[in-house]
Amino acid sequence: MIDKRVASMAEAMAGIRDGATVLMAGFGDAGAPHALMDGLIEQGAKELTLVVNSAGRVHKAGEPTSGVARLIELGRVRKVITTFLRENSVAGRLVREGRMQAEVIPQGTLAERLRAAGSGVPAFFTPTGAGTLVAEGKEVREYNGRPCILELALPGDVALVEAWEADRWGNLIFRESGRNFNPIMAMAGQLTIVQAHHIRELGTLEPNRVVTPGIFVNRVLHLPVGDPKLPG
Amino acid sequence: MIDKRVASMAEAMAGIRDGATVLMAGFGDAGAPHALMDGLIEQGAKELTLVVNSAGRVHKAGEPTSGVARLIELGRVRKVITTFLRENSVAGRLVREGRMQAEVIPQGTLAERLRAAGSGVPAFFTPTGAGTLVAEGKEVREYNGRPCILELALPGDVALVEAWEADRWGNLIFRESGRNFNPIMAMAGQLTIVQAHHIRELGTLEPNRVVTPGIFVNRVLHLPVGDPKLPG
Amino acid sequence: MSEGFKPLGRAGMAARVAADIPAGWYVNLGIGIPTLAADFVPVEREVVLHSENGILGMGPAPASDNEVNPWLVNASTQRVTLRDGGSYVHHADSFAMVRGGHLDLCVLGGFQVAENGDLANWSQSATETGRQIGGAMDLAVGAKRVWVVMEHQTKDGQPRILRRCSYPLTAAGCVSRVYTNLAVLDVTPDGFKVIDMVPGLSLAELQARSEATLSS
Amino acid sequence: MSEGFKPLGRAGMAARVAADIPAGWYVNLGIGIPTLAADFVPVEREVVLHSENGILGMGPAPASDNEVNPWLVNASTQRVTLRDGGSYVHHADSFAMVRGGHLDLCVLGGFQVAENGDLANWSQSATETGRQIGGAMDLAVGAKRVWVVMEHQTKDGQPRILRRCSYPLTAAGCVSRVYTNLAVLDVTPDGFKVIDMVPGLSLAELQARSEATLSS
Repeated sequence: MIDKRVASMAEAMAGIRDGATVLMAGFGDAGAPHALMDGLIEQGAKELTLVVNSAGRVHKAGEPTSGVARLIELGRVRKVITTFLRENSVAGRLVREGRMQAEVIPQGTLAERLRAAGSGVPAFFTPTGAGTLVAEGKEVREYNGRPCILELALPGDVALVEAWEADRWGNLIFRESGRNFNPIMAMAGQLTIVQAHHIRELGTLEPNRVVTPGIFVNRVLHLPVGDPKLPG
Repeated sequence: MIDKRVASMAEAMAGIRDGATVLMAGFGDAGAPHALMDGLIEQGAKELTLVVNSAGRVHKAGEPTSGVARLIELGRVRKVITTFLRENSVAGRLVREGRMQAEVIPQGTLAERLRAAGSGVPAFFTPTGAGTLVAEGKEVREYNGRPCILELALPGDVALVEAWEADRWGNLIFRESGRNFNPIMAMAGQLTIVQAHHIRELGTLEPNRVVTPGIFVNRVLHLPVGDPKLPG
Repeated sequence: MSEGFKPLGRAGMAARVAADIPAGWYVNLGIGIPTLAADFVPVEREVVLHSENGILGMGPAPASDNEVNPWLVNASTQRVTLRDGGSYVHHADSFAMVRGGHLDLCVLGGFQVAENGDLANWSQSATETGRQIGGAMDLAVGAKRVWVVMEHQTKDGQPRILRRCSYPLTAAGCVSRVYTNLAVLDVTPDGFKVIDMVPGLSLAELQARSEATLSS
Repeated sequence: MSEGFKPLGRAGMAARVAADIPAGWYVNLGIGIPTLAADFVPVEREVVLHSENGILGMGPAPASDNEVNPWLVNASTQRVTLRDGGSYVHHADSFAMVRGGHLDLCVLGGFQVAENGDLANWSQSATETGRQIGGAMDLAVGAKRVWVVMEHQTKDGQPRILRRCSYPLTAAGCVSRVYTNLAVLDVTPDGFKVIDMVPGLSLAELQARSEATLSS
């Protein structure tokens, strides 16, 4: 019987190695796998390459950071690939000091590189970024009269994903804008780990509504963690 | 008010020009826009490039052909881009006689080229077809230790699409395996025309269930045409 | 106003942009003043708003706490609503709409716009470490039209309407129109053309606040 | 059977393949004998069947007319059912599963397999006009494992187990195992290795029916 449910966070995090590339979904607080990020902090893997829409924000002195920002602050991140770095002053400092690498890329290119990794497309051309700093070192070729740059697929060793509903096959349904990067990171991850608010009986998720079929999912942890919060 | 519904087949077919590239969805009989294909036959455009999974089948002597096969038989097709040509003996003959061109390509490459066209990716590399007849004349480059070939996006001037449910904004929901090429052809078509079994009030299609958002749709014709048939 | 004219405020600029968006368009409104423009599009004028994080048919902020859905945020992570006819997609499908040329219009904030349509709106230095790009480059390249909304000059009086951008580019040659607190300018093959100015402002006064040559 | 052994029929070959598919695998079964293999996987052994036209978790043919859903056909356009846990996707997402390396196994029919793992299964001539490729090239390249099911020889006695394929290739070096009506062969760095034969068949007899050198 296929049963991708795991009983504990330790089981969910098992086998994530130092040096791994970890894809972390979420946009704002919606659809972000916060509990799994905390689990990864606890698990201890280091020298990570993080792929995440935003490098997080550093709060005022004395307030604890969390998630991506906490991993960075703890020095566990070798490199971050992201679209927003500005609000994390610690990350900016680490980059200036040469203690962390940062690759800031367009959000659509990030999404497309992830989808490409999940779909067997090793590289593709795009006009986004052509003629800008993003194009540095990249092959340029003209299509439809516009310069396009060659971008590479961005696979992950691990993907951390948040879903609203899941079943034991790993089928996933998301909530509203909580969908965001979750489906494409699930596709792009070699080991895709899901925190799900609700576990449903197999056969009760309507087949036309399933967004991420279980083929893209390895582990499901049942964690009803409540509603997303606003940034504060 | 946005209202993409059209009242007649003539209105649905208006403006399709000689020489157009027409994407035709469907896999087997499920999700194939048969009524729109008949409408296109009636409308008269010629010198067409058809992009369709199967070039159709020619029936026994005396039985009428329809759809793709009929368009080909009528000499209205300059070129067909497809994955199955064998069952259409008329198409094979026209190709041998130099009266029609045929590009037979892998089905996944067809799907990816359509999705690329809808997504602003002008070209991409894929290992599918490398080292085969499909690779002839294409650029080869190695990724992850395997040869890959460069494939181009495949946009259409027109896309003919079948949907189970639609609303006046052009949001679409498909039925089971009737989904197939419909969403990606809708994305790849400059003018996307839909035949829909059911028209629903705006706001009644569940937002998480919409597969093709109306942004990809131009015209919707309400045509409850019954269930798909088996090939016979 | 000793100068004889009154520059638009943020709301005024947003309203001015909104007035030009016709019914039926698919539109992405960038962070900042562009987002405000949504409030000035009357509900009965059906404009379909896109948000990069997978929303098509976005509605206004919730009218009351009862309407708040914490799972529904826009690209600025503000809580929003969904209109009838709206739908959700994942990030790659959302950017397929952007990059595939399906948006009729994108309205972006800007630092600088040049007379060749170049836009700089994401970074003020090529060596900055704390960069952010977000969806700006995809939107600038992908939308059928790009309008920019910005103050006509920087806070210390430097021009933003330039012959060539000095900041790192977001995209080359993408802008078709600029809305500032002083004027509306079209980017044409012959450079900037003024199509509207705030009452009381002369072309000469506008030119004095611009580096690029303006025509009318 | 004067030869002292009994070749497998189509059902026998399908059953032989099915016996080797473990629970939990994601599997695409190609047109022909591979499709038959589904009937020999017991329901309680959860194998998730993929169909190129957008079905994951495909079930068997409808048991009765009441169960027929004309909107649910497999890649051979036969009417099928959906298992609990099954779902539908569009063609690009379906081939993302294939091309992205997510299928554990694809079972394909074949014309020829070579000792270097090359497969020819789509055309018998480079100049054929009535070609069809379908999903074969994508599956052959994309799946983690490719098994081929075919008669050991052609109808007129020509070998299909070859040193090099003479027909146009479907994909190079993709096959890991071949199931024929006479034997099961693994493709190894040292060429074909026989891992099973029908009762009564000797390796010498199998070799006589093969062009490539076989080892045991």
